[in-house]
Amino acid sequence: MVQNFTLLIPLFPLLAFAIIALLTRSRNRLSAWIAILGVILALALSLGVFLEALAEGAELAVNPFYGAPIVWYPYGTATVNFGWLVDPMGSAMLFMVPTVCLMIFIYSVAYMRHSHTGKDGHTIHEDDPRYARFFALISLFTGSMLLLVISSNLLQFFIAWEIMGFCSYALIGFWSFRGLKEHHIDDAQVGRARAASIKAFLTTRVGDVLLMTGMILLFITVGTLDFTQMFSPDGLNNMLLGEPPIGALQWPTLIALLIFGGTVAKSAQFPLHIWLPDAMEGPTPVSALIHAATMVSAGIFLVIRMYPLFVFDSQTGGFSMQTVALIGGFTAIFAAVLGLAQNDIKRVLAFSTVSQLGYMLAALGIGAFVAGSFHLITHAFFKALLFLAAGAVIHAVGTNDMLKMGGLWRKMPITFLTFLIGALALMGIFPFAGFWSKDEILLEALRLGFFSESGAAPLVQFVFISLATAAFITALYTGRQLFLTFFGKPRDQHFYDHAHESPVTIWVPLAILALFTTVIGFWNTPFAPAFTGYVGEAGLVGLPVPFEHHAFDQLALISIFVSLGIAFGGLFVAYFIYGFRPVGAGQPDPLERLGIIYRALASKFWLDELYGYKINLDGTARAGLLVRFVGLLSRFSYWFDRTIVDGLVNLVGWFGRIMARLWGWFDKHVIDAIVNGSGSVTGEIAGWWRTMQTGNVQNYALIAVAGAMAFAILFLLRSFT
Amino acid sequence: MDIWTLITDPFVTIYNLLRSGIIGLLASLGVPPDWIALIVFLIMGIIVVTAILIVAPVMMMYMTWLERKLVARMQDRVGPNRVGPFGLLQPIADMIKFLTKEDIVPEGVDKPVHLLAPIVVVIPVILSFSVIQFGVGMGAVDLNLGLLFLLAMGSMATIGVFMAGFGSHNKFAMIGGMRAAAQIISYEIPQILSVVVVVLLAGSISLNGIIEKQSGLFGLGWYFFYLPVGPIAFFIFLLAATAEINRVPFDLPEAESELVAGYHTEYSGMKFGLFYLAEFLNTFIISAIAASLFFGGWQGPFVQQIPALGIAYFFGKTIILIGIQLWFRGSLPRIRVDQLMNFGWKRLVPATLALILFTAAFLWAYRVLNQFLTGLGG
Amino acid sequence: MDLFGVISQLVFLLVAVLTLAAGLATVLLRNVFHAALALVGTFFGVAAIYLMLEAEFLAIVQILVYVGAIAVLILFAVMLTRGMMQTEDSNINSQWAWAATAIGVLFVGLFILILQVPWKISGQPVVGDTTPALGTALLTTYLLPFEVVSVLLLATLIGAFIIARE
Amino acid sequence: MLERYALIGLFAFAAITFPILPLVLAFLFRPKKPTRLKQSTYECGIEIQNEAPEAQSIWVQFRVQYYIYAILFVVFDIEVVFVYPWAVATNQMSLFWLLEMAVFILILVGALAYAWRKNLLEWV
Amino acid sequence: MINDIPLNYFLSLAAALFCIGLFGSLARKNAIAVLMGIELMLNAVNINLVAFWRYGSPDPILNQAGIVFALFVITLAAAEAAIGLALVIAIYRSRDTVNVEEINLLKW
Repeated sequence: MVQNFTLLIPLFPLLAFAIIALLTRSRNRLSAWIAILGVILALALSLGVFLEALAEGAELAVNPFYGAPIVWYPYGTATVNFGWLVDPMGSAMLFMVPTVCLMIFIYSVAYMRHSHTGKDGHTIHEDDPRYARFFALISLFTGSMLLLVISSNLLQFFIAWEIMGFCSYALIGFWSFRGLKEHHIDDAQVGRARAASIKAFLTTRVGDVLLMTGMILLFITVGTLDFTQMFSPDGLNNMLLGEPPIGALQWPTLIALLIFGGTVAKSAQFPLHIWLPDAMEGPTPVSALIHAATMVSAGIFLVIRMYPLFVFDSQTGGFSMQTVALIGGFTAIFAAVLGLAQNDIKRVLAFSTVSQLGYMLAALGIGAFVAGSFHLITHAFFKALLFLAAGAVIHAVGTNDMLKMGGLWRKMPITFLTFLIGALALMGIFPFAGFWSKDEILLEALRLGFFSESGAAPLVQFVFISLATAAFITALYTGRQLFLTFFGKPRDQHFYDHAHESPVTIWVPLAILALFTTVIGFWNTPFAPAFTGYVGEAGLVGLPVPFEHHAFDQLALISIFVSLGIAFGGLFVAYFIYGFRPVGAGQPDPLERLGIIYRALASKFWLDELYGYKINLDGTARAGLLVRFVGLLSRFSYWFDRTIVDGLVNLVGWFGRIMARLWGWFDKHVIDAIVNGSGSVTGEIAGWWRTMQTGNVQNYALIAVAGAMAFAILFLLRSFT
Repeated sequence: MDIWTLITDPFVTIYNLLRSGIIGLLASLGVPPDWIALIVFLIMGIIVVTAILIVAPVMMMYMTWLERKLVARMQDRVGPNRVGPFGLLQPIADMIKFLTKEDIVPEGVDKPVHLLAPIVVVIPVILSFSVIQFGVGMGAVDLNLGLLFLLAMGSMATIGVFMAGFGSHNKFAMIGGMRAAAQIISYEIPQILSVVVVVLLAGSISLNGIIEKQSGLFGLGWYFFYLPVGPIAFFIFLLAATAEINRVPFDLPEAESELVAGYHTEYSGMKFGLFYLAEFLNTFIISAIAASLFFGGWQGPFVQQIPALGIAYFFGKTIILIGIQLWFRGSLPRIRVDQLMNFGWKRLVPATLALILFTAAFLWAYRVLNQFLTGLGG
Repeated sequence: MDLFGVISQLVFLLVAVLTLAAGLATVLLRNVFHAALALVGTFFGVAAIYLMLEAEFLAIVQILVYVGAIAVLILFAVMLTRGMMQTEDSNINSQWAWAATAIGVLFVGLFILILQVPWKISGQPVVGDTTPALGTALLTTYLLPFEVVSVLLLATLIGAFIIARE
Repeated sequence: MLERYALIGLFAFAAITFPILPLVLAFLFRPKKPTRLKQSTYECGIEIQNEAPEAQSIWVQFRVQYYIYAILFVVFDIEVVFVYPWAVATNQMSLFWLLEMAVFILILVGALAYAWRKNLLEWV
Repeated sequence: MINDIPLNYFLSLAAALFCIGLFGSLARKNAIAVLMGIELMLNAVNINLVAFWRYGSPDPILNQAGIVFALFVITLAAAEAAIGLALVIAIYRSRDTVNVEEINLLKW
């Protein structure tokens, strides 16, 4: 009966946060161990719940582990309760999140120790000055992520969501100020971190407002925020009762779109993806934890949780799922293309994350629920692996710029190997995790788009083409990254000499994650679809219709070869450009020959300049055109006020003066008298009124008593009549 | 009603005889029953009150005598020996002197406050007598909350001291009054808390209830012998109570060397006599409380057979405790004001709080053990 | 009404008149020290009222806390701020007439309200020692407030210290 | 219950008259010869500086330390009010009973410790 | 007693005491006197609580709500007095007055 303790899972990391923040923040190592202990305890409990959930099997989907014992506040006849809800997908998240977190925590113990060269030439190792704070914050983050996963109602979900948003903000801006003794960051980094944290926070805020609006509307129309009650047939049908809000737009569509707005911001989908690349200014474990594995996937998880609403909407003729598919498909290819032209090793991965999240949403949008969910799980593992490995490289080399690396595989074989596994998984090459999940999505898109019994669906066809192209580009940029970083000759001898193999606490988590990346895909192969059976066989809470599942057929075989072909094609092109003839020291990227296209890609299609917030390498930042346009608008209004309006006033004054001269005596003694008179009357009245504010407490109290007296008189009058 | 009862328990017997006599008389006169109840209540009440109000000043007068004699002996002097045998009539002479002294009211005093202060000081002391159990069945009232009542009366003393200090229009009186008030409130806490230990042991706040619980074999049932909490609680109580009534060695408010006579600097004649009376009666009251709480009050050998012995036991114990306090007075120097406050708040209060928790834990453990052993037997 | 009823009512009226007189004195006496003493008198009156309501524990607590502690606190405060005490020309501020009028009407309203409402009387006589029942109530039903009291006292202490400290 | 307090009431009446009686007696017996010198405020033989009776001649500015002790006293006095019902509620005696009061007392000991730590208990 | 004195007596007494206290807190100049008025009001409230407990509760021994509430009110009154008087003393030290009419920094 481990399930009854589900609510305790987030408690351990939160407790660790409290202990570190309140008690042990001056003890670095102790804080780290407390944080790790918190995650280990959460992991143990999560695994217990996970195993119990596995034992339940697919039935769990319709009868999830559910309990809402903590009454938070009552309203009317009902109450808002805190509780837990674990369905198959939730249990898979419960397996994935603490595992990845634990690895990242262990990794951070060494990662947050920086080395620099002292005055006497020796290498000095010392902890980051905010070491304990780092662990406190990631503990808080982990706790809230776990709370989000097990939430039994949307409000609880939203609370956890917001805490994560705060953690993300605080951790992106982790280096946004610089102590005297900090050698590992410079002022440019400080400026970038500061701007990036604000950018991330404000951008996601847009989505949060949408999500909150959706939540409020949901509460108004359905009358509850509890998932199990909300998705009961009555609950969803309640939404159709009211008058449609805007024209043909139905309530479910509007609410689903608003909630999806939260996802767009949190999971960095077009057009709100702009914050994620800049969020790479945070420490690498943060990028791995928050911006690859968990927080951004929380957005996807929101769609998964609210999936019955989306399905209900499309059944009643809404277009929310199509929107999801469209945005997901577009983002997948859009971000992949952008990833091509980045030189920062982490930014490539950031765009890759955006692109992969687009994959998941596209899958969910076309109805391939299981494929999208599975990709969420596998992606978390291999993307965390990639980030951590990239972080190990950065930590060893001391720069983010791939053009300054090269040939590193000799220096860091273990890191190279794990990065290679992650990269192959990302490209979708057999037998690593990404292959199975990505193939599944492509297969579903192919099947639904071209071979559906209900006829061809142009949108799904677009999604398929977009995703297939994105897969090709993914392989291309991943190959580029691989070749630039690890192969060829060192392009900067200084950095190359500085490089060294990582300490054991860094490579052991890498190895474990690599192991997971290798094996996790076999949970759901087309031949033995265990995950599909577990997650999809019985549908969802409130949607007890099994997801369509096809046995292994010819189409699946074709799809495997197609996706493998695409991946190898991309890898081959990458080899042709970067591996065959390695980029030498000081040489520009071969892609620069594309000219304007390259510059468009490198500057991310100037979207930051258009409506975002452009953060330069030197730490300065500049608002985008749209933002500046608003600024200009207000400046124009100011100017308008000063010149036109004031001018008019002045004109009137001038006119009045002329008039006064014309009328002379009469004017002075009549018009002015009236003006002065009204002014002084106003002054008199104001002077009288303001004495009400005597500042004397007893006066105020007397007025309160006079109010009570008025009631007494009222009462007397009523009782005597 | 036999002669044996009259001999062994004279006061209660006489009281009951009187009561039944009056009831019979009134009933034969044809007075309605509720009037009878009222009249009997009034008459018996007045008798009891008068008896106690006669005993109390006499006690006080002979306590002054005892003090002078004892302290004199301790200091190798003789003490009063001119008025009557062994100076036994000295207190009466003192009283006459008080009555005939001129009452000097300095100018500038707050007259009503100055006049009321000694009265206010005396009232709670007298009221305290109403719940003291002098012997078997010989208390004026046995309240359910007798002990708490006594403590409440004790806490009223501060008001009188304040009035005396404020009303006197004198710096020394003012400082003495403020100091006395600060000292009283500082030591009231440990006093009240140390009593809680006894309440915990007895499970009752009624004085009679507490005394009856101590009916062990020849005094071994006294709470003083409840090791280790009993003696500690007793000593804390004795210290705190001594300090609360401003007796030596805690008589800082009337430290002659710095404050002349404290808050009664400007009092003379009978008003001063009242302060004097209150101080001695207070000594008696706290000794009586200590005797009741820790030494079994009227409990003693053969008290069940001969209830009259209870009075002797009670007064004997009380007088011994008074003697201890006089012994303090004869031998201890006065302590400094900062020592006084530090000792109260930093030592006594934490100690009593710990003692209460320890006693509670002890009782709980005892109960658990008891249940366990009973379970073994059954 | 029998004899004891009459006596009860007489005693009640006596106590009530004394209490109200002391209360009025508290409010009207010019000297704050005297007013504080009158306040003590009021506290005694209220304690007597509690006794008539057969709440003996509360009556004694009233004396112990109000007379023994709060009154002392007030007296200390009076002493500490005594420098200003005798220089006042009047103890009543300028709005007293308004206040008296408003309060008078309020009282009349309350009084009529009290007389008009048909109060439901269902009390049983209180016999025996009720303090253990009170302790039980504090330890069971009112456990949380009971513990919160200690926190409140802690907060009071720290707050008052910080405000009053020199 | 009330008849006991009726007797207390009687006692209170007596207690009020008891100190008044000797005062009245003394009023009858004692001489009354006030002089200016006799009635002056006692100042250890030093002349009073300010002759006006209503003046601030006896005015002493007391330190706030007195008030600090008074607050401590009030707080602990109220604690006592809650301790007594607890102490007699022996039918509740259990580990819970014990721990509740332990928590209650420990929080107040925290208050005392605060005062101690901040040197508020020092009579300077 | 419960048969001899009607509940109205106690309620009227409490109302009168409350009004007196209210007057004190509204009309006195001395801040300490204002606080004393508030204490009177709290006392009046307590009388009401206990009276309703005594007359309204079907089992006043078992149901100690009135007493408990009165105890809590006393506690709060003490806390209020301690803090309030501390404020008065602090103001006295900084502004050398306890006259409420002169403590009007929030004027206009």
